Amino acid sequence: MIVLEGSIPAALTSLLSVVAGLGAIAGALVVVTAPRAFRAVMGLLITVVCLSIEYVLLAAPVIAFIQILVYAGAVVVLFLFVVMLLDLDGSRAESSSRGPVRWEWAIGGTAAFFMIGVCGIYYLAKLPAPAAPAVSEATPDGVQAIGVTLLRDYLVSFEAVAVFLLAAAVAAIYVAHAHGRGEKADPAEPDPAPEAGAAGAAAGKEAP
Amino acid sequence: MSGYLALSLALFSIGALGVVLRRNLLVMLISIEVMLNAAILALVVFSRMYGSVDGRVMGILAIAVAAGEVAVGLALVIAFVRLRGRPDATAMDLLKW
Amino acid sequence: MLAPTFLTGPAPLELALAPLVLVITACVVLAAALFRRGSEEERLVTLLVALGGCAMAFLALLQLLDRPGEAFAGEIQADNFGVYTGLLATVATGLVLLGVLGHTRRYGAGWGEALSLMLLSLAGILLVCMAGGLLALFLGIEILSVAAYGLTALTRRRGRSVEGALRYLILGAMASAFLLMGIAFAYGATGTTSIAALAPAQKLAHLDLTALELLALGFLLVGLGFKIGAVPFHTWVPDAYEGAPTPITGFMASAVKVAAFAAILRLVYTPLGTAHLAGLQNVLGVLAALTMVLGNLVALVQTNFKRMLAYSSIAHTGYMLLGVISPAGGPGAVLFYLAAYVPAVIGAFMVLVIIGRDTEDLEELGDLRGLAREHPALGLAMVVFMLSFIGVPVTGGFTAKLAVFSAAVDNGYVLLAVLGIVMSVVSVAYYLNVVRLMYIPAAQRSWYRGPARIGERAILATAVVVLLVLGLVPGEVLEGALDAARPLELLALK
Amino acid sequence: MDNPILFLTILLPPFLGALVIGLTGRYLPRKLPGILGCATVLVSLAASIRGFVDLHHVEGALLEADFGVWFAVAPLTVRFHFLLDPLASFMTLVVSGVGFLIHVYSIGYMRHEARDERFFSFMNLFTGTMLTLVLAGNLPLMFIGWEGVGLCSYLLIGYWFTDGAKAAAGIKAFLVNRIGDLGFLIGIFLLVHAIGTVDFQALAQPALFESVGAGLLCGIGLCLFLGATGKSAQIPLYMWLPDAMAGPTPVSALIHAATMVTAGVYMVGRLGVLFAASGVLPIVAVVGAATAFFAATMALTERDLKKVLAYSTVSQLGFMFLAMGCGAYSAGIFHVYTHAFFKALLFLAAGSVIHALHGEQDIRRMGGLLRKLPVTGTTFLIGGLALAGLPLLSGYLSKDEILLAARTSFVPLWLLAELTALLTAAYVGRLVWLVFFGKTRIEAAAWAGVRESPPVMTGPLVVLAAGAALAGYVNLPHVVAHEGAALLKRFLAIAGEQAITASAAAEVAGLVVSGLVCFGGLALAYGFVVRRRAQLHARLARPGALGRLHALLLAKYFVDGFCMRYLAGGARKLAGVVHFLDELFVDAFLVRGVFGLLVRILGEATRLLQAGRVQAYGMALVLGGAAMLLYLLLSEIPW
Repeated sequence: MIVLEGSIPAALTSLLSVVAGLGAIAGALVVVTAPRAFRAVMGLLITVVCLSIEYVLLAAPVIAFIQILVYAGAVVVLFLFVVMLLDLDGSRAESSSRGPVRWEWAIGGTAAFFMIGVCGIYYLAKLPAPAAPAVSEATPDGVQAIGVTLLRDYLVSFEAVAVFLLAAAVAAIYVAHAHGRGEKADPAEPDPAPEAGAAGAAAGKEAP
Repeated sequence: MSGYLALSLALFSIGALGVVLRRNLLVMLISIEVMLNAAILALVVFSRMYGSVDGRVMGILAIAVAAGEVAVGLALVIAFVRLRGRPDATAMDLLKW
Repeated sequence: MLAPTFLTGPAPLELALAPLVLVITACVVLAAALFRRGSEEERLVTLLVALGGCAMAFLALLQLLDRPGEAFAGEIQADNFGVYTGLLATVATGLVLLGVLGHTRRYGAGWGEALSLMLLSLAGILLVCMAGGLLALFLGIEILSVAAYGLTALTRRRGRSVEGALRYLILGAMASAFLLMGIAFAYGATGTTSIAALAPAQKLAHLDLTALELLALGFLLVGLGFKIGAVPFHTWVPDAYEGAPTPITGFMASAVKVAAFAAILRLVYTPLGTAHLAGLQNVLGVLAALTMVLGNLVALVQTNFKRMLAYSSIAHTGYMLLGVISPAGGPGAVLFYLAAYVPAVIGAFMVLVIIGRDTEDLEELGDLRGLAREHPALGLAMVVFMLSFIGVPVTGGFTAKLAVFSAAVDNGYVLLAVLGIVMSVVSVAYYLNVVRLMYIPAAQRSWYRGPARIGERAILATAVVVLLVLGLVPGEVLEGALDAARPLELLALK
Repeated sequence: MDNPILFLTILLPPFLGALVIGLTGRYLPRKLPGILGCATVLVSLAASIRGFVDLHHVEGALLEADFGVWFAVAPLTVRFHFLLDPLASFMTLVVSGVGFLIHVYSIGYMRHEARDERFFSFMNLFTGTMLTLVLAGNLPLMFIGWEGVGLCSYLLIGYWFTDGAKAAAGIKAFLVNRIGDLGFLIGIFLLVHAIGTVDFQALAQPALFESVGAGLLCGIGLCLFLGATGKSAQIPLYMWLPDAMAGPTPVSALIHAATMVTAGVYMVGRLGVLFAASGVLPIVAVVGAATAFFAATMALTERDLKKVLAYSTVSQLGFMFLAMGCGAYSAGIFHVYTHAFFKALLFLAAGSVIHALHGEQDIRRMGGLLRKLPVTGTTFLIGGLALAGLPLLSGYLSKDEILLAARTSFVPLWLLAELTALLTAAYVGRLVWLVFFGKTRIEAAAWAGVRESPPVMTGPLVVLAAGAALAGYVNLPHVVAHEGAALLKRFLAIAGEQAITASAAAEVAGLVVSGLVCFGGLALAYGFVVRRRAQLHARLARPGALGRLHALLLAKYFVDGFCMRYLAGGARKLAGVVHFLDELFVDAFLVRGVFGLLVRILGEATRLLQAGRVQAYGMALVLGGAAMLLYLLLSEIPW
């Protein structure tokens, strides 16, 4: 809509895409490394925004728009809301990020995963160039084209998303609801406090 | 195109790393969001590759799914914190082998 | 020439009728629960409404048997495979609902939400079973998963319940990401989102998408392997099964499992999957071996009945995976296996539900001590379920194992079949331990009192009868299952 | 000829009885479950006799019934097809006949149990499944019966579930049996794979096996034989049977002596052509002879009345397999038949003794009981002598046939078998003496209270004793009754049987040697058990650990005579080794070792992963995905 492919110089496009890509990765790294949940949310926000820039460069401005709308507008806010609700940042930052899985293992494993995938894409697959401009322009990424496809070819999926959101809403509201009628805390459960303490002690023992 | 796919895979891997590494349940959920975003990016990339709208439509619907999932996840975290006091994965210790 | 087929073929809406009915029923139940959730009578009424919804969905599906059709731009694919699995899941859900008929008091909080989530989940399952497009399949899985997360946390005041749900959700969402990534790559490799048309692209001189195809299959296998509970993606199963309220566990072990296997069969037996069938078979074969071994061995040391059944369910996933990798006769055998597994697992969980009717959840193995002496009918039913799990002749479990293993042998997986048989020998130990415990005399204090409710009798009797029928005269069902899966096999054998 | 009614009358009554008794037994009058149980088996017996008679009038001596398709998994179609040929008919008679007597006996034996309806229900169920096994027309159908009898055995061994050890014995029996069944199942699969049929009638055609590879055929034979060793308690799967004695004595008599344990022998006979073609018969023979010998040595030193009989059963089953392995199928079945009489008799009589002594099973605390229990004692004596092979009793005739077969096929096996026969007579002599003769070692108060069992228990004993004495005369050796000889063998006419030819002199020599061996064994027993009884008594009277005393006792035998030293000491050692293996393998290795290790590993893993296992699980997802991707890419991309 605003930025259509080809209306800006190719070099600038690729530069922008590289920058946005690096930004997205940086945001994701912030998520992983941030000591506090609040910063992790901000990292997600960076990633989301950078990705939407990529979408625009990929000639998909509608999805970029929706991405900003849903993620920046709803998901991130929701996360922030929960962070505030649980008052995490003020009282306790994650004391040690060292979880049960060692750093080396986790990084090694995910890196191996990434390398395998990238090798597959770079060295083994010969991908086609982006569809010839003729095709690309013949299906302008207007709201109309998407809308028509959505409601013609993906009608069932569209309805299914509605059902999904209904189910998610029911589940979320029910689970997060504080005071159910006729409910009482399960007496069979152990008292949370000592349990948590024991777990913390166990975790502490493992750390060194 | 390969570059975008590599970016997608990188985001996916970093997201997975976040889930594996972090103990804070909220951060784990955020990391999952990163993973889902990576998948959506792949959809858009392939949509561009084929010049068809299908991938973009799938992406839009997938964004909705991701949002729904995170809502349920946050609700569960809230319920969990009510019971156990902190959103920490190490506090999940009632269910054992 | 077109006219007759058009007239006899189902109308588009007819194909989507069953999920539609379920969604509408779910909304009605939800609305009713929002405004009135007081008395037990009202809960009973909503339950009956939900059961009615299930029954209508069942009939709507039954209509479609042997009348294959597709609609909505191919997103709904009502072939016999989909209808068969859909019917199975619907029956399973109906049985679970029937089982809680007498339990309006126990599961007071969240009654309406639970019912509507279950119905929505079933709608998602039906969508999975009858999906003709990748997106519909994904959304079906997401619907059933998100409903399952909610259902697992149904007793939101219980730490185990919430914890199980949270673990389930974190891993499940991760698996969903894998699945979505796989779908993206599948779309990238083939340029289509229709499952039937999911074929490798033509190889051109400057173009090779094989790596994309393989990446797609890899990601899909992680996502689907998670949903069916195959080792090493099984880890959510015991936690979610133990954490969830027992009827919900029964639902997850039956209907959700059916959907997961429907999905994996659908995706393995596409042109894309069969193009790389050898690789898939190797990978899934290894998973099957791991799954059978780990499931059975870990089940041996469990003390919690639900957790034991969870590991046993993992083991059964392993057996069924043998069918998945055997193109000749395997998919049909898996369908039949599901048909024989579902009544037994629902029955086993329902026995647990029934004995804990008046009290807290009874779920330790020790809680079964002396049960058969106090309630012979319950004990007998449980014995039948356990024997069917073991695969003792005359029960459906035997025929099912025979079908799966002989399909595996037929396809050259002799060693895996032998491993499966060996592992089912190992499984004897923990299944019979249940039987043994039930016959030990003990003064149990907290079982239900009074006569069994009508719904409980109905469900246990149905399960036992179905198992015996499948063991003694499996002919019709077996044929039906094999026929339903034949198109898949043809695809692979071509 | 089709005759579904006959099959229904044989098969249905026990099942119906089991159902009715099991469901309504609690509401029936006290004695009715037992009477019902007997009645249903009686109906089966009558129908079996009818079938036996009918066979003589039928062309081809074959009755069959087809109740439709069970299941069809390509390429296999399995039908509910039953057949009654002479072999099956004969087994049916044994099962329902001996079964009926044991049911009657059980009425008396179980009358002190508070609720016996479960017992009779299971017993009826067992009879029904055993008859299914016998009458099955194809392997999967036989497998129904095969599993069914195993299940009933499990249920009945663990009948007194109160006792943890007894319940464990039940599970052990079922588990070991399942290992055998595993072989059976794999054998069936391979058979389907190789030949494509599982019908017994089709499998009786030797031509069928000509096109199959020798290795595959041998594998099939071995797998099926593994199944047989499981059910029939042969090496290496014999260890469950002694433990199975934890069940009520009628169960031991019916299941663990007369019927179920012979199912393996029956299966080999059923598949005679297959076994002959597969070339595993020598293995069968060796396993049989070895089992017979080892079990006999163990029976020598066993102190539990029922366990002596259990080892003896294992040993006799070994004899049967020896016969089968020599291709003398009818000789094996003949021994099944005579053994059913005398071993059922021995168990029931032992049950009567235990009943009279209120549960005492240690033979060192018996003695002199013949005076108090004349009927039981006499019948036990007859049964014991038949087992020992006293000339002219049934055991003598059937065992002689086996020895003859062994001698004509492989002499070393024959020698081992004769040695085993000697040991058999020896342990029988020891047992009979310690229980029924000499001065009693029972306390005076208890001694005064010993009463003979009621007629409902002694009646069956008398009938069985008559059987044990006379049952052998259906199959006289050729040299004795030229024209009327080997009636049974000619009647059975098992397919695949190998003809055994021996000169008249050889036959006579065999008969004489058998008789001598029996007397020799009894003499040994007399020499070393009776003559030394005083010392034995003196030793046992002292306080202290009985085990150590017994070991001392054995040490004395070492000094006393070279022969007994060899026999008893060696046997003790062998028994020790076998027990050790049993302990090591089953208890230590399987139960404590593997499971224990597993538990420990899991415990460790739990400790390691307790905090935040979710992450570890997520890691599994990533690593598993990476491994799968790597494999797929490596295997599918042409490099």
